[in-house]
Amino acid sequence: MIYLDHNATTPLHPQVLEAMATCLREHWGNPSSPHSLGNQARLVMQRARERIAESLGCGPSEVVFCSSGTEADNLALRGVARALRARGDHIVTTAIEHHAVLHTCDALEEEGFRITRVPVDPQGVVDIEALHRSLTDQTILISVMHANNETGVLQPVEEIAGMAARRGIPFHVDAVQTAGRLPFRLRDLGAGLVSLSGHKLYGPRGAAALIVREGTPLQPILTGGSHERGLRAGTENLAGLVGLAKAVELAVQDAAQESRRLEGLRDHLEERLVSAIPGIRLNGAQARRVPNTSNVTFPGVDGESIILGLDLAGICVSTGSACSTGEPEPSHVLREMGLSRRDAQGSLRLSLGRSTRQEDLDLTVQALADTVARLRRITSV
Amino acid sequence: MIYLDHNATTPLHPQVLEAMATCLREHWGNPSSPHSLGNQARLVMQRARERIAESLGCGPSEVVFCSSGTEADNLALRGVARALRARGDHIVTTAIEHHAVLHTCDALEEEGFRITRVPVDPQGVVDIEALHRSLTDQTILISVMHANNETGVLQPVEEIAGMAARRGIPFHVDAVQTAGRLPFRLRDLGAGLVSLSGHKLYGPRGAAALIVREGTPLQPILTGGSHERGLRAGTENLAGLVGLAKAVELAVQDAAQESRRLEGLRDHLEERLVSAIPGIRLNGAQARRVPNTSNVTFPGVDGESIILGLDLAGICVSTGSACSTGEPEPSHVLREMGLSRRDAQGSLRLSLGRSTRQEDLDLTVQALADTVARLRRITSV
Amino acid sequence: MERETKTEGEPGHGPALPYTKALLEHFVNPRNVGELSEEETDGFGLVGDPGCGDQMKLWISVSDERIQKIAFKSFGCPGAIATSSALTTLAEGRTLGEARRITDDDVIQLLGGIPEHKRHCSLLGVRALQAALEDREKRLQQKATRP
Amino acid sequence: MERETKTEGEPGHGPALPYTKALLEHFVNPRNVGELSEEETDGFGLVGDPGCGDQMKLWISVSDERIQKIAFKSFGCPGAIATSSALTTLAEGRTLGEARRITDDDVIQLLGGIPEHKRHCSLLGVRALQAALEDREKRLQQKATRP
Ligand SMILES: Cc1ncc(COP(=O)(O)O)c(C=O)c1O
Ligand SMILES: Cc1ncc(COP(=O)(O)O)c(C=O)c1O
Repeated sequence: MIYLDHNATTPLHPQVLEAMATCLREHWGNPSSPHSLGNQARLVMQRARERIAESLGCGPSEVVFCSSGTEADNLALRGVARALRARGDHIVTTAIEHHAVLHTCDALEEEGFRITRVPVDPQGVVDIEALHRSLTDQTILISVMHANNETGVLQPVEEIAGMAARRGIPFHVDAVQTAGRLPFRLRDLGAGLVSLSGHKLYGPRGAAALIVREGTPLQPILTGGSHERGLRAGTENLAGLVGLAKAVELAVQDAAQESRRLEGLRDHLEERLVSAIPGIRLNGAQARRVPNTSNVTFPGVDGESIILGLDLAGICVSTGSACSTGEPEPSHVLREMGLSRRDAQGSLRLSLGRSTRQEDLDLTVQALADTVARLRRITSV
Repeated sequence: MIYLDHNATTPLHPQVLEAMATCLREHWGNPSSPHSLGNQARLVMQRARERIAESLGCGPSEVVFCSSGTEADNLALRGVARALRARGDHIVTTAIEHHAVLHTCDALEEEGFRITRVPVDPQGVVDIEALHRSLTDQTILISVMHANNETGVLQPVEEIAGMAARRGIPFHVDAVQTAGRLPFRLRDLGAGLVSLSGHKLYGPRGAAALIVREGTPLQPILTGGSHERGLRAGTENLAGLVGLAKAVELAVQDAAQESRRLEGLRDHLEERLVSAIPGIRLNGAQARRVPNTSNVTFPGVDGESIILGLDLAGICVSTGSACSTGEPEPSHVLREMGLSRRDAQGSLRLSLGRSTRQEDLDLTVQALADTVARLRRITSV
Repeated sequence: MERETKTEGEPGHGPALPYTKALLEHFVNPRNVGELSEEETDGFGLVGDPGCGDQMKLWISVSDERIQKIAFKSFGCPGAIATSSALTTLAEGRTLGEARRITDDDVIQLLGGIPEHKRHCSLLGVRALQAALEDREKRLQQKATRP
Repeated sequence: MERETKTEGEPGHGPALPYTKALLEHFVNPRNVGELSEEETDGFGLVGDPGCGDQMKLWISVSDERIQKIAFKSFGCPGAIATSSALTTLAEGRTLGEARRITDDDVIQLLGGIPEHKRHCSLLGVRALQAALEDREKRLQQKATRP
């Protein structure tokens, strides 16, 4: 199997699995229990927290463990909204965020918050001038993703962080697609809140984190015991957290080298695609991007049919857009970049990862060329 | 090591670990991905859902996967509160719920809901008359735990379910301490919402479920993708869910037999304790209880010191009450049953489980007698 | 229920596609793809919203009250391609009366089932066929009223 | 920081207690537990809230301006027992001036550290000692003013 859907999820790194299995077997105490088994679990948890903090460049007490990137995003948005409700009611985000952010903004809108969804340019980069203009003294939060999950396009978060800091507005960065992939330090992002998710970086699902820099106002969204300094109740998924820590550590170690390797492969893939299949378009390719992601439009054919064609050849790719109950919806990200509904439906995301070799990509280009040619003979448009 | 803290957490059943490891290695696709790896993951998830539904006696689509019992409780309370806000603002619960329920009620109170916390009698059983009297036409939710985690005392949920049904009020049962332990079918509880948590029944942490019977109004608290029929967003922790399903299945299979065995052991333990240590009191022992739990007051000595004394003898027990940042707080449950602060602080929970043998209990009684005698020589009261 | 239909053990793809063997076969080798020439065409149907990408064109050639030739094109998902192809095999060689009675259930049955969320695709082909049959009626009437 | 202090590899208990060896030793074998008889007692201190279970009683016997005998009782958590015991060993045999200068840091140092959330326990012992010393002063004054 050739797997080119690493932005959707990644396989566990063998060392992560090993660390988790050890934890499940030996350190199964409840970190809140007042006996040695519990203490041991608490120490293991503390070490996991420290490892993540060291790898990312923040303090251990700034790591708030969650169950998914989605929960981290919800905690950031709902948590700041509730904490600062008295100060203002305005939240600024972009039109191309992940649904974990966008749908949470919708929910907050229903609760009475005002949301600005800043548009992007045709390359999928947020309009930073428009974002700047949208800020008011009622703005209590800015939330912008680091890299878009469908196009890989990087957003100017450092610049926005400066803007936010000058006005004292908390800034949330959804770094689910970049943590452990790009060699950055949290400090350089300049954000008060940063989301990351284990299963995007060869770690476990069910383990994620929201980094909450000291001084950032936040209310919990899950209440109960006083876990995670009162910011996230619930008995901790210790094996998951140990796996997350190991995965983050491994990913950050390799990030610089692996991102160079993937960039080379991605560029090779795109060159080959453009020359093998006439009429295709690369989305966001003029912008700064994460090195592993290609988003390609094949005009006149349906993305889902391409996916099935490749699947039958043993190649896993996806559109990258939300597929609710099976039926893929045309990507809101591509639509915001100006693509027609039909072109959005005729687009694919190819996301490379650790297992990707050049031969895989050459085989993929061949399979894509065949499938697209076949579908073009069928198409009615 | 003798482990008598099964109400805090349980070790993984070896078959659960095996099922999880297989899933982590082979079925690591994202259930939302539109290719075979994703489809496979979706099928595995569907099978897990069906297994849980079969074991508990509900429909597969009524199982909403969550990350912890705490999250399940939060979803039930906040979810119904939000769904029915227009209909009323009154929520009824008991004074002895887990903090996952009580602190969530506190949070809802701050949002403007009115909360009634029904008291319990000296045996720790909710005052059902008082509960009945508290219901108004503004009541939108009743939440009562099935068994208390500190005393094991069972609450008359079936009766309350009848009351709730007659008035058309959604009823939530926190069954975290009874699911897979008592041989009951969900249908018999009569609740619209039931919480359970993997790590209390030899399953994984990070995996839990809220059972949402058809027709129960509920808003999600985590928004994003349309996972779990739109009731709980976030990429699913598949290995956790597979482990949860396996654990529920195994637990339910054994529940009748194991609960008889544990009841015998618990009665043996209590007899021995009473005869070995003068002056102790068994809390809630006159009430119907889950068979694995004993709550004992040792007047005049501090529970934490007993715990350490036992710990040094290789025996793990706990007070069972929340221990926030290390410092155990006197149990709100025992206080509500009428115990003085000092007696509450001098109380221990012994919770038995699959690994418990009679010899362990005899050793524990001996160690307890020694420790308590030693502490009584030190005590100032 | 039909979503669980899978093609376990098929060579060349994963074990858990949500499609039946028969559906995959029609997807990979769709029958009657193409257009009919203007002379051949007795009826033409166009359904779906081209803007939505959910579109199908269908041509029929009729003689002796039977569909002698049928062809389709589709900008469509796997479900649309396979159900359209299946529909054409059901319609080919049939009398017009028989063709009118073809339902989406016939198509689904031929394919051995179809995922729940793809059921609407099977309607698309049936609707295109009915549109083509109506178009033929109209053409005949126009011919009849022309001097 | 001190919470990480552990007693790895100690026989008879798990590897991860949040207490130092020295603290555990004082918990298991507390020194100077008990009461002094009325005749022996020159000063008595009672601190803490008995209702809260956070209580300590401390007796001293003084001669030649030195603490000759000291005894305590405590309804207390492990921290309270160990720090009280440690305190009595620090105070025993000391001049009154030396005893007055004993701080909770001295106690913590003797125990090799104490978990953050148990720091207040160490204060309890020191406060009980100061109370006993004050009590002695009062008794002396009362004796002096009595004819
Ligand atoms: C940018 C982005 N944010 C948030 C999420 C949600 O994370 P999770 O899948 O862990 O819920 C994802 C992945 O699906 C993502 O790509
Ligand atoms: C009765 C009860 N409800 C809820 C919970 C919370 O569940 P979890 O530990 O999975 O967050 C617990 C356990 O801690 C419990 O005993």
